[in-house]
Amino acid sequence: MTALLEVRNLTKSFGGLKVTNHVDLTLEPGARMALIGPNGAGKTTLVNLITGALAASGGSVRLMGEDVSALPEPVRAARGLIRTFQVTRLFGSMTVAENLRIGAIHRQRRSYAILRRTAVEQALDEAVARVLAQLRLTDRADTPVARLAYGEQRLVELGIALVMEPRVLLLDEPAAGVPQSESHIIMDAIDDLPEDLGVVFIEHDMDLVFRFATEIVVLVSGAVICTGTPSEIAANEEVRRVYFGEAAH
Amino acid sequence: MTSFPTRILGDLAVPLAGLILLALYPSQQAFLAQIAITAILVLSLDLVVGFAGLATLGHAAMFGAGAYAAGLYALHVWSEPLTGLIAGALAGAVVAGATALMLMRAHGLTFLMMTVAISQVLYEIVSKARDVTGGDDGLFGFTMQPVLGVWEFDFFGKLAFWYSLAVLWIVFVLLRRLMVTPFGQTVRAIRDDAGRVGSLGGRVYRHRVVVYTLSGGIAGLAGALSAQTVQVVGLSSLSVTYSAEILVMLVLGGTGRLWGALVGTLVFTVIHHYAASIDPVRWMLFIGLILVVIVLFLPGGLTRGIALIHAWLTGRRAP
Amino acid sequence: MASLLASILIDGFAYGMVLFMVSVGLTVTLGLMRFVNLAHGMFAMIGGYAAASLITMAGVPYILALILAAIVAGIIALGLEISVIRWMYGRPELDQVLLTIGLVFIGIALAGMLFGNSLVPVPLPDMLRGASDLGFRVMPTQRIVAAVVGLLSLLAIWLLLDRTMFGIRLRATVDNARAAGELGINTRRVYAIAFSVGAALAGLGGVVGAELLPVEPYYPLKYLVLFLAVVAVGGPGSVFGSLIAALLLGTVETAGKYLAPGFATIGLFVVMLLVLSWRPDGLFHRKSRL
Amino acid sequence: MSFGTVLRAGAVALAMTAPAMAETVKVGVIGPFSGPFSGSFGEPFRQGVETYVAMNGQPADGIEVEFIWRDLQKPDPGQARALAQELVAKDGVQYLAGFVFTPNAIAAAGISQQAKIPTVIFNASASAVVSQSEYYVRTSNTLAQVSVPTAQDALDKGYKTVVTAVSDYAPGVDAETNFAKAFTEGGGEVLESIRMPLSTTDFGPYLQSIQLKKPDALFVFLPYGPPTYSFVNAYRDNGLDKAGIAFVGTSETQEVDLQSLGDAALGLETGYFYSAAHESPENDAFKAKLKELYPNAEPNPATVAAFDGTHALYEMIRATGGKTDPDAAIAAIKGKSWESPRGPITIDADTRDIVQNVYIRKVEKDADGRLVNREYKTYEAQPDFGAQK
Repeated sequence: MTALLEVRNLTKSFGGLKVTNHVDLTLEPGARMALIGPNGAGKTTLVNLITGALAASGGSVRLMGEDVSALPEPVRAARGLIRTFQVTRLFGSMTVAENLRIGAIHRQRRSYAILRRTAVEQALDEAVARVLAQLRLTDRADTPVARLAYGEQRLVELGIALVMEPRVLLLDEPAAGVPQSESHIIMDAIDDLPEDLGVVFIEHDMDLVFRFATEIVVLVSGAVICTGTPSEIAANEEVRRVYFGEAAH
Repeated sequence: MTSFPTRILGDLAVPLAGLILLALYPSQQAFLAQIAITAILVLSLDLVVGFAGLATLGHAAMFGAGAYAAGLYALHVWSEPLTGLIAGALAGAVVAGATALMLMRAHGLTFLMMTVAISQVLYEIVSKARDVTGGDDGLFGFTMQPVLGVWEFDFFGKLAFWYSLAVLWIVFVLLRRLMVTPFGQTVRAIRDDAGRVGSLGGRVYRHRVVVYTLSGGIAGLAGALSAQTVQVVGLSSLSVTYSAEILVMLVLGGTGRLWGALVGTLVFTVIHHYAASIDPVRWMLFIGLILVVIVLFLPGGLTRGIALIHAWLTGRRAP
Repeated sequence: MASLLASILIDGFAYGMVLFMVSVGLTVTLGLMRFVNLAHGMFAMIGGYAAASLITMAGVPYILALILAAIVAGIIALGLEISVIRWMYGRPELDQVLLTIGLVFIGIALAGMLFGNSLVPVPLPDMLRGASDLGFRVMPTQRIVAAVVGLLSLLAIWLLLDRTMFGIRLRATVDNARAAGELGINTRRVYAIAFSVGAALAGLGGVVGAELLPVEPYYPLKYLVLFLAVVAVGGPGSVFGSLIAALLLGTVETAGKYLAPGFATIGLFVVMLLVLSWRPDGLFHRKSRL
Repeated sequence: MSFGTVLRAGAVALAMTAPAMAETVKVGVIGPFSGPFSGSFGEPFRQGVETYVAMNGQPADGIEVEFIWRDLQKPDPGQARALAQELVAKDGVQYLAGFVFTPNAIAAAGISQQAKIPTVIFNASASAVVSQSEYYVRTSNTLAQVSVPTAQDALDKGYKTVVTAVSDYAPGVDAETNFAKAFTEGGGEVLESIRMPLSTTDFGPYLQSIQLKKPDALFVFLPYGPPTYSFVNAYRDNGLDKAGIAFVGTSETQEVDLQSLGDAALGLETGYFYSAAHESPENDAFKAKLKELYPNAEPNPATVAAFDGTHALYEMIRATGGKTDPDAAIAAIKGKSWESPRGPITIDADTRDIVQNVYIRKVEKDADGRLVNREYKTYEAQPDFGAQK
């Protein structure tokens, strides 16, 4: 069985500064990989390198066995490598349903379709309706996203990614800024994702990490210092020292 | 989203407005034809500025290209008007498409300056090609056959008015449809957040090139209409000043709504018409003040203002 | 042949220095405040009108009028910054473009009402009139003055940025406005002063460049493209870039006039298009240095 | 610009609603009354018309003329046509007048021709303009008309070689080709013809390369305002005068710019159709009335073109008794001659274009220290040489 995502030796430097340092990752189908590390460890940069938003200085990214290192971001996305953003990036002039439809349009490669109104494209509607129901946003469908509470906006942020039916999903702090009372909706939604999907998520809340992750990668100063199951990581001396020690303050 | 009757009513708005204007200004049909033609051009500008989010000062390049193409076509090929419109639209689309390949990677000031440079280069070329284009004496000497072989162009602009209104109507209805198709929504999404669309597999550059080319085609169509109804094409149709003027109209009405383009063109042209006959000197001061006031206090233009008043009257929050 | 080349370089340099002086303030506002100011040429025009009025009506000597004109332009700019422009920082480019076009229209209308629609000459003292002999050719004395004033302003800008507290604050704000604010730098004041100083330089350029770019109400619109071209090609925010771009564009246009007279304008725009396609952020994109 | 005119026009309009005692003839004037060309054309047009009306009253007893002003800032054929159509259809004008730019005049020609509206062109100077409508009459000039005698004068002065430097636009090209043709036919040689982009303001390089060619004279055509100002200064500052390269121009020293050119203009010689210093009782009366109405106005070629254009309108109105009879009106003006402030002029019976003297003038200081174009040589009754080709 080929891995969903294989990152080998991925490196990025700005001038002389190595912000990502020979990173290796392997994501199997069904894996829920948490990417943790102190602020400035280069977690978001790593996500940007994997998706192609940033050009890597070296190393390779393979998606379902194929080398995508030379492909631009949209092509990688079209092959099922989808991410969300730490700071919500919604289409601010549109409603919730319209936001999701943008995802569906691209998933179904309809972005040049001009013959019919989006609203009457049934396949698009079904995909959107499914995700709306999954995130319990159905009654918000026609609300402009600018008027949603922040927690709901994070849900839409996730929804846009889900409607893309990703094979690999990269979530950059999906619950950041969401009140505790609502964060479970987001994490439940992640939990409900199809089995064969691989997920990488950046998260600071250790409770969430240990509850959901099947695998944890610890990133410090752009380099992976340790990879393992939650229990292995919890027991790792170096991680405790570098990361949890710091986090305990 | 909108109910069926509302949509149809919206589609009928252009001919209705045309009839009302005709009743108000029965003996100024050449003026009304000018408004309709300018409205088509401003609609095409709204595609670039309002829907694709790119501030341009070079849109007149495509209008002028269409006008010269239609004029030359009538002069040398065939003076049939409808195929002339197609020639004009093609010329606009070709100029837009070719320059879009270069333009759509730029943004901000660089984009703005490149649009200016392109229209200046085109202006200089047309100005220099005096033997073909007439230079700054203008391109003239062509006459048009009757539209569809039936309706003759008359010097009072009666046909010009109906002809331009019909084209405006078709363009408006088609653009309204386009904006709610997947393509139209993708373009809007790119304006809202191009990077996000890229992360979803969207090809931002290609969509921009397509929408810019389409917009150029419509601008060229407007130029062709202008050439056919006026039967003279002037260099000023290519000028940066004209680009700035239509931008002012669009902003006055409100960007990103097709209504805004129509309202802005109408209000600007009518006010200009009166201001120019009452006190032309202070017209520039007035238009400057209007711009400053709109940008500072009513971003979104007149249609936004109307929406706010409507929302206030109906007790809802404005969109 | 050699004298032709020398002529191109000399005339291009003098022309470029005038462009530089008028444009350099614009590059600071664009790079620093990210403010697309299409009304920048207005300050050059204000400088020109101020100097012309001072000389013809009050009999002020040329050099003094030059300095006073710069001050007038700076003060008017400061007033505009505080009352209107300040609110436009961070607004979309389109809004900035439109607001400043609006200001240009107002400026044109007011200038027309106050000074008439014909051009207003800035009288030169006899000493600066006529031609100076360079040996192989003559050169308008006035052009030498423009180049010298341009070099002096370049020196002054360098001193201001490099040797004064204000320069340090300005550079810190350019690097990172938020961090500068947290360090206790009053970024609002830095913006206002930078805007005003830029306008004063434009005013200076308006006066010494008045033989090249005559002062009249449509000045801000007519030469706008030229000034913006300098900034875009140089790279918004880069003073050095503006200098190079001004000299480049000045020399390109001058060379065109000597070698292919009818095509000088096309040449200018083609060079601009090529540079911008090659480097969309200009020749010297500001990273951390001003 | 006078608000009085607007009020007066309004008063006339009000008077019209009362039972009409007098026949009112409406004239639509289209020109740049705002914008960059208002100083050199729009304002002079208005001053010329109003000066004529103030000096001559109404054309005849019982006929009142009402002028309707329409602003058209720039060359914009579509707008020109719309304005002309509106003036004819809505305002019911019997005559049109004005037109600075050739494309505008050509766009309105269709209306003039089809609706039979006699139209007096106050400026638009391409040769082709007047032939576009059988109802067009011109009281300004063409470039050929002034540049051919200017070339003859250059030959008479003994210049053997010239370089021509003109702004690269239609009037400039007209001036260049007609000058060059007349100059070479007369045995002179044109060393180089330079067309300078219209937006150019730095003329130094052109003048430097002209200097290298060492011609006897430099023939120039530039639009009014900033380009002329920069060019004349550059001509002095680059030392061409000292190098013995004579300045040969046409409209460069016209009165609207002359004072702002300053001493740099002293001694420049040009050939043109009107000088404010023209010595005649007609010109003195015209200047006195203009001064009375507009103390700050300069008597300018454009002012005189509008002044004479108004005379042409009056002739046509008188001939038809204020009634709408375009063919009679145009027949009445064909072949008419009169003494204008510029000198004797005639409307050619065939071409409907103006035939007039072209004067060779030199810029001097008058008794008050103001710059004037002093006429010293006259080429009489020059036609439009461009139309004769």
